[in-house]
Amino acid sequence: MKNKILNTFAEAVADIPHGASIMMSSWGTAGTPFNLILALQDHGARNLTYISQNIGGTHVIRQFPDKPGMTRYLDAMPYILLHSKQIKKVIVTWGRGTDRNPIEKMVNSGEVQAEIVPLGILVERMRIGGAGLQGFYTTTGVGTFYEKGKETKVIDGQKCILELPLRADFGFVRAYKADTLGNLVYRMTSRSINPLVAKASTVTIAEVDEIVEAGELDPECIITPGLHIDRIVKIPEGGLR
Amino acid sequence: MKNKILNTFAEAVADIPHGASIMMSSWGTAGTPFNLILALQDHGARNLTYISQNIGGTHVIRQFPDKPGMTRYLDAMPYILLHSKQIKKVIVTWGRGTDRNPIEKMVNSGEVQAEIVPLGILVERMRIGGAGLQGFYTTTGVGTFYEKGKETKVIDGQKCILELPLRADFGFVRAYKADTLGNLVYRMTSRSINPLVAKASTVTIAEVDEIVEAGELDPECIITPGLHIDRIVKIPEGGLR
Amino acid sequence: MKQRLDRDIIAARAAKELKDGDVVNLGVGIGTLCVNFIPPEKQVVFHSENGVYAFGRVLAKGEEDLMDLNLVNAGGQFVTPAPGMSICTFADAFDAVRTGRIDVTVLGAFQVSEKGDLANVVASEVGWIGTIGGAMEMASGVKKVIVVMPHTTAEGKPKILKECTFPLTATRCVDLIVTDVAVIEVTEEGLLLKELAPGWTVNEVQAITEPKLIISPDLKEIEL
Amino acid sequence: MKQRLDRDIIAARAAKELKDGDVVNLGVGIGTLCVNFIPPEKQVVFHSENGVYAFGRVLAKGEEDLMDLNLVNAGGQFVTPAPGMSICTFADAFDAVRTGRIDVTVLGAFQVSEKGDLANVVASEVGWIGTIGGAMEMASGVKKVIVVMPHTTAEGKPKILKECTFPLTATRCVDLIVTDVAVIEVTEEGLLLKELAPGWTVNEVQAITEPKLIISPDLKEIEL
Repeated sequence: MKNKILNTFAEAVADIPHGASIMMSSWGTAGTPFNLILALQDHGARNLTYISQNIGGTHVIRQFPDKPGMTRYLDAMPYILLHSKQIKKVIVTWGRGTDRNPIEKMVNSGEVQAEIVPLGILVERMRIGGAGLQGFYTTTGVGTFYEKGKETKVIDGQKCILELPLRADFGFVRAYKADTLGNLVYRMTSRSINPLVAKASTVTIAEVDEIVEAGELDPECIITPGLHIDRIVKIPEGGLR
Repeated sequence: MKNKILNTFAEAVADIPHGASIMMSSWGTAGTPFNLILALQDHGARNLTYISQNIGGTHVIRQFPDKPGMTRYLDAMPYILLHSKQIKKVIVTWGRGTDRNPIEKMVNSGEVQAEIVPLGILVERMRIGGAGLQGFYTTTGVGTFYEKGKETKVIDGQKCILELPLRADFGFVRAYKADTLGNLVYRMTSRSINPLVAKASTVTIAEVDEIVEAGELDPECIITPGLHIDRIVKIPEGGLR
Repeated sequence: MKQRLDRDIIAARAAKELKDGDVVNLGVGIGTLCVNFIPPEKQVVFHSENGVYAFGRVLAKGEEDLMDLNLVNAGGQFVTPAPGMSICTFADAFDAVRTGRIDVTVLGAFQVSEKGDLANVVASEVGWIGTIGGAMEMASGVKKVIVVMPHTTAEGKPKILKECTFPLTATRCVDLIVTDVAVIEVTEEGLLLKELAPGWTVNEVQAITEPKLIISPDLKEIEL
Repeated sequence: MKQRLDRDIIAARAAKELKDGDVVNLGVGIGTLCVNFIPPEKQVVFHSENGVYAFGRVLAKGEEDLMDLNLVNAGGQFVTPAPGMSICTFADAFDAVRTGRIDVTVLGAFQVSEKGDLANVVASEVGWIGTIGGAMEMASGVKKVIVVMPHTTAEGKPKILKECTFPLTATRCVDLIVTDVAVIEVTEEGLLLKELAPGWTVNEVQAITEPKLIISPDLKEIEL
C-alpha cells in the first residue's frame, strides 16, 4: 500500500523549490493551512507564486482581537511569507494590506507583483485547473475595468471574457479527517476552496486533525477523493487547529 | 415558507411545453428518474431535446434479465419517449440502439437528430451550463474525428477544442432524500450526473425516496444545496425505486 | 443639517424587500444587518459565496461562546447555523450566483449611475492595490440588486451620478437604492423617487442627487 | 491454427503491470477481468468515471443478493464496495482523469497504430450512430494506457497497423499492447516485441502484425 502519511510538516514541504507556485485557502480562521504555512516559512523557499483568495485574511481575526488564541493565528497567516521575502507574485481577490500585512508597500515598490481577480473567476480558474481544462468564457467583468487587456469573444450574442486555468506545483489543504487512502472531509465553511486546491495542484499536502483507517469515513460524505492527495500530516499536540 | 413539495409526478411535469429541453441521468438502474420519465410520457409533450449520458441505459439490465423487477425498469427507460415520438433530438455519449430501443432506426431515417459527445466533454458541458459559464477549452478529441468542424484555439502551446455549455428547460433528478428546503442526498453511484442536472436546469424536479424536515440532513453531507431545486415529489408506494 | 436614517433603519427598509422563500446574499456592512429585520413569519434563506446555504445571524462581541472558527460568512464574520444548512465550495457557491438561483443581494456602493451601473470594488484607481471580491458576480448574476448606502460621500458629494467616475463593478445591474434619505428605483425611464426619509422634501433629495429624479405618483414617507 | 491465450490469461498478464498503490481505471470487456488477478499483497485502487473511487470486484450471475442497484461501474456492472470508497459525480471523476491522477487504464481496441494511436470508439464510420463514452479522456489523460485485445480481427486481419483505418480515439497514447499471442511495447523507435505466447515464434507474430516489429533482446515467453 502506498503510504501518504508523513510525521512532520517540515518533511512534507522539504522538496518545495525556489520559484514554485503554491495554492491554498485563506479565509480567516476557517480552512487556512496554518501549520503548512509556518513550515514553508521555516523551509525558506523563495520567489514563490502564491495563489489564494486573500493575502492575509486578517478580517475575521481583527473583529475579535480578544478571542483566545487569535494572536497565534495572526502569526501564521500567509502574509508572514511576505515578511520573510519568500513571495514574488500573488494571485488573489483581496489585496488589501493591514498594519501587519505589508502587501501594499511591497506591490507599490515593485518587490511583489499582484494579479487581482474577481472572486468567482478566481475560484473557477482553480476549478478548471483542477479539471484539466485549458480555459473558459464568462460574462463576469464585461463592460468594466476588468475587461481591459482581456481576450474576448461573442458567444450566443453575449460578449465573454476568456479566463485561463490556475494550477500550482504544490497545494496546501486544511481538512478535518483523512483516511489512509487520502480521502478527506472538512468542517463547515473550512471546506472553502480546499477541495479545489486539492485538485488543482501537482503535489497536494493535507494537514488534518485526525487520520483514520480506509473504510471509516462514510463514502457518501467524502468531499475529496483520495487520489488527489499525495501527503498527509496530522496536526500534533500544540499545533494550530 | 416556499413549498416545493408536490403530490404527484403528473403535476410536477404538467407545464413542460412542446419543444422543451430535458436533462436527466440515465446509467442503468443507478440514478435514473424512472417515475418522471413515465409522467412525461403520459403528459405527452413533443419535439423534446433529450440530454443525458445514454438514450436507453439498458446495459445493466440486460446483464441480469432474471433479476426481479428488472422488466419494470426496462419499461421506464428514457427510450420509451422515442416510442411515443416525443423526442426530436438527443445529446448523449452512448447512442447505441437495442432490440427495444429504436434510436438507430429513427436517426437513420432522419426522424430524430443525434449529437454524440465524448462522455467527459458531455458532463463538463453540463457542469459549465450549471455554473453559468459560456464555454470551455479542452484538449480531448484533438487529432481525432471529433475535432472536425469544431472551433479550435492554441492555448499555452496546445491545440484545444471550444465546447459550449449545456442547459435544459427542465431537469429530472433522482435523489435519495430531500429536505423541505430542497437539499438533496443521493445513494452511491446513483449520484451520477444528478447534481449536474440540478444546477444546469431552469426548472429542476426531484423524485426522492423520502422527504425530511430542514435540519435533519447533515450539512456536511448534502450534495445538492436546496436553492437548485424547484419541485420535489416523493415516490409513492408502488412507484419505481 | 437634516436628520438622516441610521444604518439599522436602512437595513430594515431593505429587508422589507425580501420575500418569503427568497434566497438572499448579504454584502458586508449595512447588508449583513438585514438579517435582524426579518419577521418570524417570513422565511428568508441566506446564501454566502464562501460556500454556505441557510445560515443564521452574525454573532457579535460577547457571543464568543457561540462562535465556531469553522463557520464564517463571506465577510469572515462568525454566524450561526440555520435549519437546512448545507456546505459547498466557493466554486459551487458561485455557480448558484451566475445561474440566477439567488433572488436578492443587498450590498453597499461607492457610486450608482442613473442607468443602474454599480461601482463598489476597489480597483487600483480607487486606492490600494485592488480588492474585488465577489461583487462582480453578485451584481451581474443575482435577480434583484439592492444598494444600501449613505446618499452622499463623507464630503457631502453625490454618490448617485449620471455616470460613475469610479471603476464599475457591473453595468445596468442595480434595481433599488435605499439611502439614508430616500428609496429610489432604477427604471428604464430613469431614477424613480418612491420614498423620502421623515422631514425630507423632493427638492432636498434632488439637490444631493446628480441625475434628474422622476417623482413617483405614489411618493410617500419611508415605511418599514 | 495455433493455440491463443484466453481472455483470463490476457487480463492476468495486463494485471501484472499494475503496481502497489496504483489508481486504475478498467475498461469494459477483458479490462474488467483484471480485478480478479491482483495478488492480496498488492493494493490497487479502482476508479470509475461514473463517480466511484475504491471499489471491489464485479458481481457475477448467482450473486444477485450482493447487488445494490445503486452501485455500478462505468460499464453498468454491479460491483462491491472496497474500504475507503468515495462517491462523486461523473464530472468530478473526469477531473481526476484529465489531471493525470489515474495511473493506469486497461482497455480494449479495434486498432492500434505503430505510433500508439488508438481506435476504440464507435463513430458513424464504424457503424451505429455513434458511441464514444469516456475512452477519449481515458486514452489521453491516464498516465499509462494498456490495450488488451485479440491480435487479429474475427476475419484474421491485423489490428496492429501502420496507421489506423478506423476513427481515432486519441493519438500516440498507447504504452503497452497485450494480445492473445504477444506483449508489445510502444516505444519512440517503434513496436517492441517483448513476450510471446507459448509455442509462437517471432515470424508467426510478425506475419499477423502490419508494422515491422523490433525484437527485444530480452524476448521471452509470456510470464504471469
